[in-house]
Amino acid sequence: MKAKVYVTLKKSIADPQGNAIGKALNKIGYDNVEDVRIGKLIETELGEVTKETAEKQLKEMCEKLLANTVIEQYSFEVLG
Amino acid sequence: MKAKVYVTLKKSIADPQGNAIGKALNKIGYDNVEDVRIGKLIETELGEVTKETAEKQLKEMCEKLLANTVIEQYSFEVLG
Amino acid sequence: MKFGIVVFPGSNCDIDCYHALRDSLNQDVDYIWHDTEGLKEYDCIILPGGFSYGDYLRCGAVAPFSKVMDEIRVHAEKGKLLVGICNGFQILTEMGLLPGALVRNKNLKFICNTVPLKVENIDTPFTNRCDLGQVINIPIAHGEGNYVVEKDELAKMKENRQILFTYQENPNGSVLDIAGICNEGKNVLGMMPHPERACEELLGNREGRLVFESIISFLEGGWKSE
Amino acid sequence: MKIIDYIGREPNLLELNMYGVMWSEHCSYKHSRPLFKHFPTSGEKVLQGPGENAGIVDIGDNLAIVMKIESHNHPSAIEPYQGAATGVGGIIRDIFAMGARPIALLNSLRFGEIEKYDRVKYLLEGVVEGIAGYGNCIGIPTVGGEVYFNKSYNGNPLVNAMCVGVIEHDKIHRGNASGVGNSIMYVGAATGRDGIGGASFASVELTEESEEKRSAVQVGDPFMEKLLLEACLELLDTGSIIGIQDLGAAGLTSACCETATRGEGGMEIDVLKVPRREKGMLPVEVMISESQERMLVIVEKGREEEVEKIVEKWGLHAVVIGKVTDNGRLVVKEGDGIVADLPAESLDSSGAPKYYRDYEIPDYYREAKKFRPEDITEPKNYNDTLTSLLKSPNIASKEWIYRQYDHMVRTNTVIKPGSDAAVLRIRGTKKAIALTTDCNSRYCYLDPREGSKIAVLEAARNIICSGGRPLAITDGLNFGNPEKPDRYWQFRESIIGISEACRELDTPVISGNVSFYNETDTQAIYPTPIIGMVGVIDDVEKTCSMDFKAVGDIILQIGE
Ligand SMILES: Nc1ncnc2c1ncn2[C@@H]1O[C@H](COP(=O)(O)OP(=O)(O)O)[C@@H](O)[C@H]1O
Repeated sequence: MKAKVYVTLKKSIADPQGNAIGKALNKIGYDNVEDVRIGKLIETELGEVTKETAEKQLKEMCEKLLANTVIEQYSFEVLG
Repeated sequence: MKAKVYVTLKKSIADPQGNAIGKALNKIGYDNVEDVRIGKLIETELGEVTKETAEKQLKEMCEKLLANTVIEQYSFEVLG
Repeated sequence: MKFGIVVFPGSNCDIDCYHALRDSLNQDVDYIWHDTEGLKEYDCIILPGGFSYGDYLRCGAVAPFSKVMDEIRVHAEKGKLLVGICNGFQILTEMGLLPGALVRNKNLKFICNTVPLKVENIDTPFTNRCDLGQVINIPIAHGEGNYVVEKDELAKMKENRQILFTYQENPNGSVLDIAGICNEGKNVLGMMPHPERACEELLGNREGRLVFESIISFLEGGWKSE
Repeated sequence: MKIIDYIGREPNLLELNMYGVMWSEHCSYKHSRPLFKHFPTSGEKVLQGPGENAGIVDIGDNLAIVMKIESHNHPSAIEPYQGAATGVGGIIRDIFAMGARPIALLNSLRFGEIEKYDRVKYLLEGVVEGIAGYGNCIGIPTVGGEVYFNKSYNGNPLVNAMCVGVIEHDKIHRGNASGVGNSIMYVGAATGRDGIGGASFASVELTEESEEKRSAVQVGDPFMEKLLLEACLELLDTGSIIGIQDLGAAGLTSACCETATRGEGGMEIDVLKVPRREKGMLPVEVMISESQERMLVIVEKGREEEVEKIVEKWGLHAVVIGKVTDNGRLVVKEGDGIVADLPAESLDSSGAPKYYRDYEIPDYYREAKKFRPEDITEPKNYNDTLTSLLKSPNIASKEWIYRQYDHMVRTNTVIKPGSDAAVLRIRGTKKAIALTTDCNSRYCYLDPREGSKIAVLEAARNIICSGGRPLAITDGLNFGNPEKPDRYWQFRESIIGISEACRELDTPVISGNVSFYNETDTQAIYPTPIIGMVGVIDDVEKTCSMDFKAVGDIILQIGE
């Protein structure tokens, strides 16, 4: 079972890297770019498990390790 | 116009970070996890542009700045 | 009095802490391997700097799952002293033993330099040998030392006087120039600067000793909390 | 000699590829070896000269310094961060393969015109971040280096990394595979298809699928290397290790044939036992992959389990992939079938063909010789001249670079970057060492022989100013295409210059590296023989840094 996990910074947390890239994009001519936020895309192969198990595991893995919920939020997608 | 850009390492490129996290997941009890690859999710607001312009810009921005095409590949999605 | 220094795969400053405590401050000190079960009694445990588990995903993200860490949590919950320096600070926030989190430096670069810190609270086991407002010069060496925390939490920390050290010239973008904090119980310290790098004249700086001397005098009973 | 003379038959494609990578310039030094005889390489203090993973020089008290410099120019030009990072990783492995604990890193960088090209800025930033990323993570302080900008490097940046370690005399290990029946063990990262694809690689044998998966770019994993480093040093302490060798350029092929040749025996390995990152790899891919963070360990028969245990403690695996034989052959098997069978020595640099090239004095040199300082018109305004000098990227402060390197970790750095040479104390003794890298390549261009002498002498002055006595050098020779007579002349002159200066100072050459073909269609780089020098300071209290200390102190100029 393949899955994708998306981890992004909470709105209230500043994103220096995103800001820097936003500015760099403005500088090279894309002045319409207003906001850039950088998150993580984690692709994983969960082996032979059911969709339910996969979803349960992904939620736990996010809470425990993949995201730091003090500053980040997460979502995921099981691809089958 | 909002958009999401996904930047991931090319298949042939080793991903030490993904490996290490995969091992950590195994260690904390998810032995079924076989493979982890870590990429970037870039969320951006492009202001008032048409979908065509957005797509054209995103492609250029990926080639120029957002992805390092020597080792990374990218895809994107315009969300409207 | 006994100090313990936890060694994770990827710890780099374990040795520096060991030498500072043993050679410069004449203390009894052990290394504690991350995989240890049955932790001995220590008066003060240090989580040293470095790149535990490569600091992959997030700095300090994997270390909390090391075998010894459950017992270290218990050690802290008993009110005993626990110090996280640099990567150790990151680990303590990841474990929820300290509030907030540490993110990329504002300039997005690793910074290695000696910087002036202001001591903001001297009524703690970690700062009692300092003067209030005293400025001490301590090395920093980190890529992710930019302290962030939610507003309400920050207000609580201020109220409780949990902010112990601030930067005189903010190098990394930390909120309120924060360089080091403690928990509500004032027995857990996290700081990005490296006091263990500033303990001997040969290296040109002894100002880091103040932190360790404070701990020692607290443990000797020479100082009591409020 | 030709391959056919060595093996008495037509080589198969695997064998051909093994010769291809081993006889490449990078591995065999076929153009440079004949000139190395000029170098002074021995001396009372030299415990190991060139030819091993790194050189070793005695500093007394049963201690010695292990050092080497290595280039990673081409990889850094393609992917600056990873190119520089893996360069650092590779040189660190060379040091701990000798049994030494690495204690310091230095580097020497050359880039094109930074004011003109964004690409140069991008390369510089990426390279510096890559060096920082690897060195900081593994916890070895980067204590010095140099960086220089010139248009000759526009198409060819240079990234040379140097590592220095300390070792006790009786702990010195060499990359030997001896003792029939001893086990060949593989430790570290799994083998992938990285780093396959050099010019010497005959791709005929590859399927289309594997072609698509191959990648010339290697990614460094400093965390893995830190574990590998600690595991290897612990292994060496057990006395169960006969030899140890890192898998660098030309991967397993090179490590196997070098250890076998040094051990004066042979070796038999099974590619199926080699841990792999990807499915379906061909024997040839396994044999020449340049995946990072891998070591070959030759273990006393019967002690394999002990080795496995220690390696596992560090979260890694050790597997037996073969054994030492006594027939002088390198035999590669895939399961039961033999896929390559060659005389080990023939692959090694001693077996590779050697080229004595023609050289020719270039015209520019004759032109330059005509220059007379009197011909320069005196500047009208010295203030303007001074400000424009200070603005030059070659003279401006390099602080923004070394700020990114953790130069204090391990708390031995007594004199930090920003002075003439870095000084590190040797814990447990009163001693310290001074380290520097130097080379003014403009001088080397104008007169390769004199310029190279100047580079050695500058390094020595930097050591002396810090309180040290120069002991030995490692050299990173970066040049253009040696097949062109004028470039070969530069190379030859440079070696003669280095040799002369080293003889005069009694600082033998104990290790080094050659990087040729640093040129594009339009131009070659300036000849750039980088000198990495170590000096010893008997009393660590007696060092000297560059800065002015107090108002009223007297300033003297010494020399001519
Ligand atoms: N690439 C680099 N990496 C690390 N340190 C560097 C680098 N470039 C310069 N430095 C440090 O900056 C200081 C000044 O360097 P440089 O301008 O080359 O001085 P000098 O001309 O006196 O040799 C030295 O201490 C040197 O080690």
